[in-house]
Amino acid sequence: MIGDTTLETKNVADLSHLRAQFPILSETVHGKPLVFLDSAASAQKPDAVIDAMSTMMRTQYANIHRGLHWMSERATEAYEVARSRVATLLGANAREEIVFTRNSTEAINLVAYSFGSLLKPGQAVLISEMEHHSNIVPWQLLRDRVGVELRVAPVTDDGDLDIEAYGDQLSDGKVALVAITHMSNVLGTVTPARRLADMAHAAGAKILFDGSQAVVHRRVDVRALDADFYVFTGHKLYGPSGIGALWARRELLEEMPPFMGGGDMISTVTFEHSTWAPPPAKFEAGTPAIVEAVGLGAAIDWVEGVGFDAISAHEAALTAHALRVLPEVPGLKIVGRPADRGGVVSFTMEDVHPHDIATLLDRNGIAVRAGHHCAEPLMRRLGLNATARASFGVYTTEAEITVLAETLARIRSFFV
Amino acid sequence: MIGDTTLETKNVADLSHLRAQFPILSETVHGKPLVFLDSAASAQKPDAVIDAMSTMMRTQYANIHRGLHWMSERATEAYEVARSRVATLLGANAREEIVFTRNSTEAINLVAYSFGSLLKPGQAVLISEMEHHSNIVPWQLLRDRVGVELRVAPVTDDGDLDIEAYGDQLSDGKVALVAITHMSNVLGTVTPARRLADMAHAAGAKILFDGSQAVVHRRVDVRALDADFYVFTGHKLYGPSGIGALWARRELLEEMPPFMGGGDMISTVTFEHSTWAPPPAKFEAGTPAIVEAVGLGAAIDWVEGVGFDAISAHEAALTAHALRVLPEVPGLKIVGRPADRGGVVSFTMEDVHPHDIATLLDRNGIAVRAGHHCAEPLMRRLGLNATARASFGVYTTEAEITVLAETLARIRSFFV
Amino acid sequence: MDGDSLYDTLIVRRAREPRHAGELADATVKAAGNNPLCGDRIALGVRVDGDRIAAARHVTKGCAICAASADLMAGSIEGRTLSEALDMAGRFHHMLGNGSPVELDDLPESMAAFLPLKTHRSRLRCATLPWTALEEALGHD
Amino acid sequence: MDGDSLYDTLIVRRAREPRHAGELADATVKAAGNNPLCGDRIALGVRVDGDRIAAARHVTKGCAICAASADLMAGSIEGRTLSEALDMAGRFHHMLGNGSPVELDDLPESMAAFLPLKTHRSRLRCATLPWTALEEALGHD
Ligand SMILES: Cc1ncc(COP(=O)(O)O)c(C=O)c1O
Ligand SMILES: Cc1ncc(COP(=O)(O)O)c(C=O)c1O
Repeated sequence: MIGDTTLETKNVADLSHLRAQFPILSETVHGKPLVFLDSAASAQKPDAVIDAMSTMMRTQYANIHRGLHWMSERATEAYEVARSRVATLLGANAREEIVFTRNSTEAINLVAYSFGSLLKPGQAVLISEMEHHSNIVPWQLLRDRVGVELRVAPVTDDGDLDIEAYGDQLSDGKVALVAITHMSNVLGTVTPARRLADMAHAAGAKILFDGSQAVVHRRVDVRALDADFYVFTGHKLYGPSGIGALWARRELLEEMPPFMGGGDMISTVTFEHSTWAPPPAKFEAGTPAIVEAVGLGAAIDWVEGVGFDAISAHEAALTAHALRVLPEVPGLKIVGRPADRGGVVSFTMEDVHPHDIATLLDRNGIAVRAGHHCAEPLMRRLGLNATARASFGVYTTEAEITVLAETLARIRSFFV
Repeated sequence: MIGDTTLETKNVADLSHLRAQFPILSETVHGKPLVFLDSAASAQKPDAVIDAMSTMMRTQYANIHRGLHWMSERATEAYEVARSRVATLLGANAREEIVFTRNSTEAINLVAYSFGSLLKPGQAVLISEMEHHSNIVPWQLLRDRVGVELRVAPVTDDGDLDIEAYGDQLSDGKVALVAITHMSNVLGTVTPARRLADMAHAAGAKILFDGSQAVVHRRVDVRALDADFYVFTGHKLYGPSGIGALWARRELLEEMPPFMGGGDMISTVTFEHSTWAPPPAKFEAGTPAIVEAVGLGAAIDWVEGVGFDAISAHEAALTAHALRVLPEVPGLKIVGRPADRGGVVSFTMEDVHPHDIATLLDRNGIAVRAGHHCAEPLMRRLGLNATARASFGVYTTEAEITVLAETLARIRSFFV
Repeated sequence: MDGDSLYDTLIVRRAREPRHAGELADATVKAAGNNPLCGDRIALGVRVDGDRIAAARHVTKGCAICAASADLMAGSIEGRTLSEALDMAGRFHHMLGNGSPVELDDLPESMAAFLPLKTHRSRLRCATLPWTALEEALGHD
Repeated sequence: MDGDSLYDTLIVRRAREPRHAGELADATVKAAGNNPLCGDRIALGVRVDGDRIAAARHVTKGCAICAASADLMAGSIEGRTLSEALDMAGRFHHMLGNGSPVELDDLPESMAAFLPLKTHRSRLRCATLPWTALEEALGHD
C-alpha cells in the first residue's frame, strides 16, 4: 500500500492542493507552523464543509419538517439529502436506517437506552478491553439500570482482540449484544469485524460497531460486515462538531422504543398516550442539528471526492513511515503491534512523561494528544498511565512525521 | 411600550442596519422578497454568529478538554467562555450550573431521565395543557418507566394558565416536579413564572421552565424567577442549530445521576465501576457541539448588544400592530387573548384551511407556520386542527406585518 | 392571485363547491385516508359494478388541495374500470413524483392543476391522499 | 530547546534529581494529591514543630512539572511558619491565576519558572497539585 498509490507520492502537488483546502493548516502556533497530528481526537475542516454551513445559514435556513414555506422545504430537503449521503457512505439499504445524533457517544447511549430496555436480567452485553469510555460507560449504566451482565473480551499483548476469549464469552448464548470498536483510538488496531459479527450472530447476539475511528480511514460497508448497529461521529470525518449518526437495521429501529420524547418523533399526542413516527424520525426528537447535518453531508462528499482508496493508501504509507522513524528516537517505544492497523500511533518515551512530551511538542507547533485517551481500562491492561499519540489525517505529510521524530529526539536529549 | 421606545420607531435606520446583519433577509422566494415570519420555529442568524463559527473552524479548531496543545486549549477556552455567556444570560450563580445540550428537547429529556430516576411511584409530575410536545412526551416516557403520575393543569378560554386549577393540582403535595412553559409557542402566552414557582415550592415541588420561546423575547433571570431548572434552545435565539442549554441549581446537578455515559463525563473508569466528574461535565458525555456552543456565545453577545429592553419593546410594538391589523382581515380570528404575551400570533381564517394560508403566503414570499405547532393537546383544547402562526424576530418590521395582513385579505377574497 | 397557478380557480372552486361530495349509501367499497401531520381526513365510498366503478363519493375535511383532489378524483374515476382507475392513481403519483416529465395523456387535463406541487413537496400528500385511499379501497376489494 | 522557557533547566533538573524526595518517617502531617485526568500523584509528608515546618518531603509520580513543583515547594517551605507557607501557596496560585501581574517578591525566584504555564492552562494543575496538597495537609492540621 506504500509507495506510488499514496496521495502524496502519486502527486505531491495533490497533497498541497488538498492541504490548501484546510485554512487552519496555514496557522502558526507559538511562532511555528502548525503540525496537526491530533486528527483522531477531531479532524480539521475543509473549506467545503465550512462553506456549506455558512451558505446554508446565509441563504437557505429555516427549521425543517412541518414547515410549509420555501425556506423550510429547502432546509428539509438539504437535511434529508445529508441523511442519504450517510446511508451511501455506510452502504446502508435505505436512508431511513440512518438516525442523526450529536456524536458517537449519543448514538451508543441511544442504543443502550432503547435497545437496552428490551434486555432482561440473565442476558449479557459483551464489550472489549480496548473500548473508548463511550463504549463502556453506557453499558455500565445499562447494567445498573436493567441488571444485565457486562462482559469484557481481553486484548492480547500485541493489542489485538483475543479472538478465542471472545468466542468463549459468547459460548453460553447469554450475550444479547456485542458492542465493540471497529478501530482502536489508542492502538490503531482494526478489528476483524466480519468475523466478529459472524461469531456474534452464531451465538444469537446482535453486534454494534463503534466506527468512530474506522469510518475515517477505510470504506465501511455495513452489509458486507453484516453489522446490526454502526455508529460514527462527524467531527472526526472532517465534518462539523455536534453531528454523528447511528445506522441500524430497519427491523431493529422499528422494534426499539423511542429514546427521547419531543417534537417530530410523534405520530399523535394525547396526554394519555402518544404514538410514534416511523424511524428514523422516532429517534430524532426536537430540532436536530440541521446545519451540522448538511455540513456532514458536505464532508462526506468531500471525502468521497478524495476517495477511500487514496485515503487508506495515504494513511498506510504515513503509518509505515511513522513506524519506521519513531522507533529510531532514543527511548521511544511504540505501544501495540496489532495485525491490522490504521493511522494512529501511541508511544511512550523513557524518562519523559507523555504530558511533558505533548507540551514540549506543542511549543514546537506540533499537536499530539497525551493521556489515557478515554480508554483507562486499556491503559491499565497495558500497565500505563498515559501515552502520547500521533494520529494522521488526509492532510498529514511524511515530512510532518519526520519533524515529529526529530523533535522527539531533541526533547529526549533535553531530559537525560 | 409601543411608540418611541421601539427599535423601529426610535430610529428606522437602526432596524435596516440590524437587518443588514442577517444575510438571508435579502433573499427572494418565488421572486418576492423574503418576509420571514417564522422566527418562533427557528430564528435567522446574524453575520456575527456565522462568522464566529467559520472563524473558529478556519483558525482555532480542535477537540476540547484533555488536549494539551494550543489549538485544544484555545478551543476549550472558547467553549467555556460560551458557557459563561449562557450563565450570564440566565442570571445563573455559576457557569458550572450550565449544561450544554442539543436543544430544549434534549435538556428536558435529560431532566426526565436523570432527575426523573430519583422519583417514585406515588409522586407526580405536573405539566400544563399548553405545552409543546417536547415538554409532554418526555414525561409520558418517564411515567411509563417509573410509574409516576402525569398531571395536567388546564388553560382558560383566553389561553392563560388556570391558576386556581394549577393550585388544586399541587394541593395534595404529591407533585415532585412542575414542568411548564415560560411562553407558549402557539398563543404567545407568557406564564406568571415567579408565582408558579412560589406555588410549586410551597407544595414541595421543584419547577422546570421551558424557556424556548421566553428567552428570546425577554430578559430571564432564573434567580428572580426562583426556578429550579430552566431550558432553552440556541437556534431560536439567533444562534446555531445543534446547541441548547439546561440550567439547574448546583445542588440538583450534584444529586442527579448522569444521563449519558462516555468520554469527558467520568472521573475514573474501571469495568466494575466508574465515578463521575463534577457537573456540568457529568452531563456532557462525548465530544460536544464545540463550534455551535461558540456560535451560541456569539449569538448571546449579539442579542445583549441589541439589548433586551429594545428587543421586548420592539416585539411588543410589532405584536400590538399585528393585533390591530390582522383582525381587520375578513374572516380572520386571532387564537387566544392571554393577559401577558410575546411576539407570536396564531390565527385562523374562515373558509381557508391554515395549510392553504401558509402555502399561498409562501407563494408571496411570506413564511409563516401552519399546523399543530407540536402542541396537539392544546389544539384539541381549542377545538382546532391547526392554526396559522406568524412570529416575530428582532429583524421583523411593522411593514412586513402590514404586508401579511394585506396578503391574507387577498387570499381570503380568492376563496369566498 | 399574484400569478398563482397552484390555487388554480379549478382547485378553489372544487374545494368550495364539490360535485362528488357526500356519503354513498350503496357503496360496495369504503376507505379512509388520514394525514396526521395536518389533520386532513377523507372518507371514500365507491360502488363497484362488475369491473367498473359505477359511482364514487367522498367526505373530505381538510385543505383545499386535498378537497379538490378528492372531488376531481371521484369525478374522473366514475365509469372507469378498476384497472383503469388504478392506472390513473399510478399516473397521478408519478406526475407529482421526482421522476421525468410526464405525459398527462391518460389523466384528465384538470389534474395538471396540481403540477405546481412539485415545488411544494410538503403539500404533496394533500393531493395524493385521496388516490392513496382509492388504491387501498380497491386493493382491499 | 527552541527557546523554551517553560522547561527551564531548573524544572527538568529538579524533576530528574529531586532534592526533597522520599518518605518523611516522622511526619506529623500527610496529604495526597491526585489528578485523575493525567495520573499525577503526590504523597506529601510534613513535620511541624510548633508553628514552623521543620521538614517536608514528597513522593511524586507524574510529569516533570508536577515533580519539579513538588520538589521546589518542599525546599521552599522548610523553615517557614505555617502561615508563611500557606501564604506562599496562595501566592503561587495567584501567580498562575487569571489575575493581574504578580509581584513574585515573596515567592522564591525559582517559582518564576512556572510562569509560562499561564499560556498552557491544561497543565496548570500539574504545578499547583503539590500546593493544593499542602493546603489540605495544613488545613487538616
Ligand atoms: C415552547 C417550546 N418548547 C420546546 C421547543 C423545542 O425546541 P427544540 O426543538 O429546539 O428542542 C420549542 C420549539 O420548537 C418550543 O417552542
Ligand atoms: C473509538 C472511539 N469511540 C468513541 C469516540 C467518541 O466520539 P464522540 O466523542 O464524538 O462521541 C471516540 C472519539 O473520541 C473514539 O475514538
